[in-house]
Amino acid sequence: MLRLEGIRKRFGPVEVLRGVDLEVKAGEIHALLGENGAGKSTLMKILCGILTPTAGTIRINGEEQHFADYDQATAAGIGIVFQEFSLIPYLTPVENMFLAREMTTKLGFLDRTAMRKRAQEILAQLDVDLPLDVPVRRLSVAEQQFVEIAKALSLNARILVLDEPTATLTPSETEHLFKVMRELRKQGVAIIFISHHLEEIFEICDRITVLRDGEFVGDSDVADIDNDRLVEMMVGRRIENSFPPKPALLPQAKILLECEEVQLRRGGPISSFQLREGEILGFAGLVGSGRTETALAMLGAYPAVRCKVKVDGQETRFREPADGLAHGIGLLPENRKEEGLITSFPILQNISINNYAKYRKNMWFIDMQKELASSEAAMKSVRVKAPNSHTRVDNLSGGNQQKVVIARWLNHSMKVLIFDEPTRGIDVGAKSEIYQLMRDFTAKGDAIIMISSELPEVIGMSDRVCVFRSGGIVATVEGDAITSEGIMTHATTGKARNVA
Amino acid sequence: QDKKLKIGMTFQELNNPYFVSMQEALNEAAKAIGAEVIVTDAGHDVAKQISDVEDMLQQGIDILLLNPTDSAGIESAVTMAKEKNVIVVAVDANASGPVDTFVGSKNRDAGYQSCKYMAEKLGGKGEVAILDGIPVVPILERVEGCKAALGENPDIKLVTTQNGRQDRSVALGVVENMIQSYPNLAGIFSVNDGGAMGALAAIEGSGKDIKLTSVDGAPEAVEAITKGGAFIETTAQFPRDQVRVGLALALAHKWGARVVPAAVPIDVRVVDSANAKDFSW
Amino acid sequence: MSPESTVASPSNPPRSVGSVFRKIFASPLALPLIGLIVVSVLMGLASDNFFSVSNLLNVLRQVSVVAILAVGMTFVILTGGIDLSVGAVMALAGTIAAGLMVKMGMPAGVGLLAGLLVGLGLGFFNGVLVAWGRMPAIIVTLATMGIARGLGLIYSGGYPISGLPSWISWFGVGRVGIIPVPVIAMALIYLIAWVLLHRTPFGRHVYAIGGNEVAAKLSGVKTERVKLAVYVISGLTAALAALILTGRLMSGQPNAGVGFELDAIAAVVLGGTAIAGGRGLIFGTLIGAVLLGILNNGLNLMGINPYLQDVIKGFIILLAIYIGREWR
Amino acid sequence: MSPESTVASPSNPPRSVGSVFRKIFASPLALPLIGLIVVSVLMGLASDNFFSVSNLLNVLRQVSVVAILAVGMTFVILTGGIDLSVGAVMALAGTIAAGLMVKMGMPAGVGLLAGLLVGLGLGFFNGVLVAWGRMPAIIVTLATMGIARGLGLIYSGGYPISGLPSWISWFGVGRVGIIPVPVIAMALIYLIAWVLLHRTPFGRHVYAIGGNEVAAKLSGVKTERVKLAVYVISGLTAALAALILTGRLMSGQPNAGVGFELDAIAAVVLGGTAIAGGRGLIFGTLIGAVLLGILNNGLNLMGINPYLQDVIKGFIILLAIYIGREWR
Ligand SMILES: Nc1ncnc2c1ncn2[C@@H]1O[C@H](COP(=O)(O)OP(=O)(O)OP(=O)(O)O)[C@@H](O)[C@H]1O
Ligand SMILES: Nc1ncnc2c1ncn2[C@@H]1O[C@H](COP(=O)(O)OP(=O)(O)OP(=O)(O)O)[C@@H](O)[C@H]1O
Ligand SMILES: O[C@H]1[C@H](O)[C@H](O)OC[C@H]1O
Ligand SMILES: [Mg+2]
Ligand SMILES: [Mg+2]
Repeated sequence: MLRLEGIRKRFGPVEVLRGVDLEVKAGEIHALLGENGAGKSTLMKILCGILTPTAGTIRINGEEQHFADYDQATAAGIGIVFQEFSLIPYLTPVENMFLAREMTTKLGFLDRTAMRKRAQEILAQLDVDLPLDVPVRRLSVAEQQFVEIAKALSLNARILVLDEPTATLTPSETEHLFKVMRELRKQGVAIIFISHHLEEIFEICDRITVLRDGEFVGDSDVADIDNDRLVEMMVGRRIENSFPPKPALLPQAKILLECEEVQLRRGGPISSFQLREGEILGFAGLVGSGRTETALAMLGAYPAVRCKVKVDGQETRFREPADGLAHGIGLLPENRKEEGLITSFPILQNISINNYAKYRKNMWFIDMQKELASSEAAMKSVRVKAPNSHTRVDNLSGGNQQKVVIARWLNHSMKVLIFDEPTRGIDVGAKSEIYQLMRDFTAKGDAIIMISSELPEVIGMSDRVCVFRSGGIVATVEGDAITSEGIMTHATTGKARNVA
Repeated sequence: QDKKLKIGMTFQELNNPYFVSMQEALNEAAKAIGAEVIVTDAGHDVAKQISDVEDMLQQGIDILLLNPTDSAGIESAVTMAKEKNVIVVAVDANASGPVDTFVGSKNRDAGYQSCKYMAEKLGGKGEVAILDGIPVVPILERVEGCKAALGENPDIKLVTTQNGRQDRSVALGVVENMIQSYPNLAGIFSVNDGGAMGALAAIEGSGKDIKLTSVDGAPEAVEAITKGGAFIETTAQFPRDQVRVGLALALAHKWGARVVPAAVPIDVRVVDSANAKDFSW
Repeated sequence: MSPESTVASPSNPPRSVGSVFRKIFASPLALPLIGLIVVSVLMGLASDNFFSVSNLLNVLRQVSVVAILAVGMTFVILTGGIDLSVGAVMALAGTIAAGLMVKMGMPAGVGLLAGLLVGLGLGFFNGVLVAWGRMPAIIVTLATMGIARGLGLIYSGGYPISGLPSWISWFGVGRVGIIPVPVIAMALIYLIAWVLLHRTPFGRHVYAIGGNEVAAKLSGVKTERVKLAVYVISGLTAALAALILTGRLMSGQPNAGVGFELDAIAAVVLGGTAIAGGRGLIFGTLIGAVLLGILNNGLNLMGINPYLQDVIKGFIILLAIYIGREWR
Repeated sequence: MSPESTVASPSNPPRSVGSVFRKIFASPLALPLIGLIVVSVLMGLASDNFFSVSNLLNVLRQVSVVAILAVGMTFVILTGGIDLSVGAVMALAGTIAAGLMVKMGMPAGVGLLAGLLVGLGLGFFNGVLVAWGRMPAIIVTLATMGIARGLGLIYSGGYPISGLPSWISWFGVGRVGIIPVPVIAMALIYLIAWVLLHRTPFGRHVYAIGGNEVAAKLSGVKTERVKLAVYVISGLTAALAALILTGRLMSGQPNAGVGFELDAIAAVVLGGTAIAGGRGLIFGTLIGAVLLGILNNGLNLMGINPYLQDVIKGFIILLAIYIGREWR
């Protein structure tokens, strides 16, 4: 049905796609795999007419296509859910779904009832229930994700591209998405699915295509391949057991950070937790359960009703993240592009931005040599894939952007790091590197709070886990009690609003 | 009749000693007769001036003293005032429409005398420039008068006319550039003292010998003339007297007089180093 | 409706007075409206004349010119742009219209049409440069402001152009019943703007561009065309404002409306529209414009020293914005 | 160094003339600079006086006031804000300084200090409202503009305040060697600004806030303080500009500098700073300010009708921005 042949793409002097082939059949879920920066998103943008290839052909049902823009691609039956969200924050789900394709009455006015009805139908077909009259920025990430999918489907797309849709979903939401994908497959839709979660590939996909450094590595039926072989194709080497061993926690470990009571919303639950020297404390729970908000509240970046924090036994009040920084507490935010990166800065300055105390010169000035050396070291330690440290971050692939923000914090001497979804969008190879970096960090006696929606990660990395539900901690589990069943039971006993 | 007399006066601007002293004279006069005064400042915006008049009419003024920022544009306000039987006296500049009386300087004379004075001091020859202002009738008349006086001297050449918007800082830059482009400039006539003070700063900054004349008789100008230097003359107007006469005529209307003059031209007077010490508004 | 109110009335009862009230309160119009009411009450207490019908109509008439300019400005700001040229475009449109009638002796209709074309033309010029030229709106429209002022002065030679047919004054001072014509024009223009913004695809696209231009473009919104259209609309409303102003001034004034662009922007922002675009309501702008008008009128009625008026006005604007900042 | 230039000279040869040239060309300053050169050459061809040393110094001296205002404006715009109050703050600072010396008979030093404090104070006021009050900069500074103008008029009663000690004129018309004092002051202020922006953490934070305020905040930048600081700097440069203007006018003028905020913004944008913040160079602003000054001066020297000057200036600004739009 869809055939891409010899696609090449050059950005200035850098060639990021070097002759990639991809063939997808109708009614097939086709995984597109590769490391961060391998060129997956670029390839999909070419397919959708957003980028023009330097060379190569696109054929749909045998016919060669030249899309001048996204409109022409959608007209040819292609729909895409981008890696970066592309909704209008202040418009409602219905308005977003029909943007630029509004239904109108004969007089040219909006037919709002018709659009609403159609939106409800599409959402019902997806078995998703979400408020239709609220601006999408008020919806959870998962809800926004479903709005995007509904929007792509409202076009009657025959080829649907999903660029890392599951990165921001919890397991149950992912399951729900898969149900929808299977339904679409039954209807003959061809789906191109991008994900760094390899287990998902085996669960849902029929075929795979692997890219590495912009080159086509190979394709295969999922049935003919196993996990190790897949990883090898992607990374070019074997990856060891991805989680580093958990060191034994000292029984006498000092409490670095104690959150005595935090209440996010008026009338909401009140929680408390402690963070000990050398540990990784997992925050698990469904999307929207309040993990991010709790972390932000501690740093004074979210207006909680109340929030009492003790650092090293001293009661401390953080009015803003800068106070946290001063006390050695740093945050890796969950949305790297919106909350993490200064997109107008090169990698170098993104890493050094909050760290000038380290490169002072003559009291007030920046020691630029030191800045360069230390930031480049940090950049290398997380293996950012970029020409050099002067590269602008907005041209980096999603995963590499995440690494830049991680490098920012590793470049510091922090006592506590709060990592919100640290491996979201990170490829398998880099993931294990990040896990190792986290363990190296805690080995020095420092501690990490890791907010994660990936259960395996929570289980594999956490020394203890706080499970969140509707805005508060409902249980804290430790040691052998950290099991997926245990966590899920705590996290889901109660109603999840967005997913049936 | 126990109702207090209400006088409204709207000024084209209140950031000029000329109009501020007019306002002071008005306040004194009104106090003497026990009248209430409402004052507004149009800031050279006709639309605002119309609104200001409308608001005064809402307050039930009996007399409107009008110093229009634009003679034609203010007509609808005059009409509206007359519909409400308010007496309208234009001061300093005339307005279109059914104005009862206009009190203002002999502006053509003022321009004529300033430029005649300058021509004499220049010995009847040399390059001169005019620093123009906001295009309202009195200003236009001054320029006209000036050109007439210059025209009587065949060896005087008017090399440029530029607009300093009667504003000291604008005039400063404009005159600096004039001096650059006309290195032989010998004299400048400014349509009023606001612009003249900027021109003076530019002349002094250039260190050149350029003679400056102007119109108004503002305290600063008079002081500069007393000191001697580039500023040699200003043809004085009498703002306080304008408003006193204007108010008197308005009262005459109010009391039922029928032969009040429709226009009262007020004389102007040359102020130079000889008499500057003794002059003030 | 916000999620909060959904929670507050889970069973969705038939609309009671309370729920209507709650809905108004939850609307972004609530805060500008409260500001308007508070200021009006203050003015009413301070001055007996304030609440007379004649004075209220007077205020609305005075407000009409800026309020109409602010309609176009709302469209532009909603897309995340800005139009500093509106005052100058208005002046030029009025000057050309008057000039054609008076200096060239053309029929009044031709003059008025020419005025509209001037507005459309300069709006088009701005729009093309912003949308396809990708130039920053603030500087494009600043340049257009200079160009329009210059052209007006050249055309008129610096003199106001008077001597218009007397019926032109109907646009500025006429009445239908007791309602002044400018007020009726203003009301109509706001209605049309509301329909455009909230009942047509075009309006959606205006909001979408301000919300996230890249996403809008990716969704297939013809962003350049929409941006062109908002500047054209702004030029058009400037020309309509010129018509009313010309009726009020009975002359073409190349120097009219200096600084009106700032008043229009203030009205838009006071009305709750986000300066970054994407959010805001056209009737908020109307409220903002009226609020500014009431301030001018009320301070005049109270007989406050004109110098002090600027200061008080500044503080009241700050207060109004401060109160309204939360839901922005 | 931009990535392109790295790639263009992969072996990193010793700096040749060519590579320096290439580096200049790749810098964002290149385009404003080209614009400046082109316009200067045109002016030089059209007018013999243009390239005289005395005229060039004249241009620089004229430019100095707006150029200094534009320094503070650059800081503000880099954070994504805007400061419409600079002209009014400058006027108020000058008026108060002059008033204290003349009307109150205080020593000149006290007057000058008071002027600086006025600038700092109003900058602080703007900064607090924008940073902690979370109010839109455009409306806050618009209100401050009105307040400052009003206060100036109240304080002066509408009379310009003259009679300053004569040495004050040194700030406006003095010279060191042949270089006018305002030009020296301007040069110093630009140098300091450059150091602040490019050699201190504060400068990085200014750029970071303009680039992505949320990210800057979450990474521990004290965004409120930085924002406060840029408005304070803007108030300070307005006060310094006031000093020079007072020296030039030898009086305090509450109405001086009307519209200068727009000139300052134009200089910043012409100099290549993105109006949305995050990107731009302080020396670009200087080039922008000089470009504007040359336009004014050159068109005057050519004896072009002042009305036509506005039009020509508008088109040249558009052209300059159009040429420079690519790397924005
Ligand atoms: N506009 C651009 N200019 C220059 N380089 C670019 C641009 N867009 C992408 N690249 C580069 O192209 C490469 C491929 O990026 P792409 O986003 O396709 O990766 P990806 O496979 O989707 O990675 P991820 O899994 O991290 O999302 C990266 O090295 C990236 O830096
Ligand atoms: N302004 C808002 N108004 C209403 N609801 C909001 C608002 N902001 C956030 N929410 C909701 O509050 C919840 C916030 O959850 P938070 O981001 O803390 O959850 P989380 O457990 O970290 O999940 P995630 O994986 O999404 O980060 C979400 O359900 C979101 O929809
Ligand atoms: O007569 C006055 C004139 O109309 C003007 O506006 O400035 C002050 C005076 O010269
Ligand atoms: Mg990608
Ligand atoms: Mg979260």
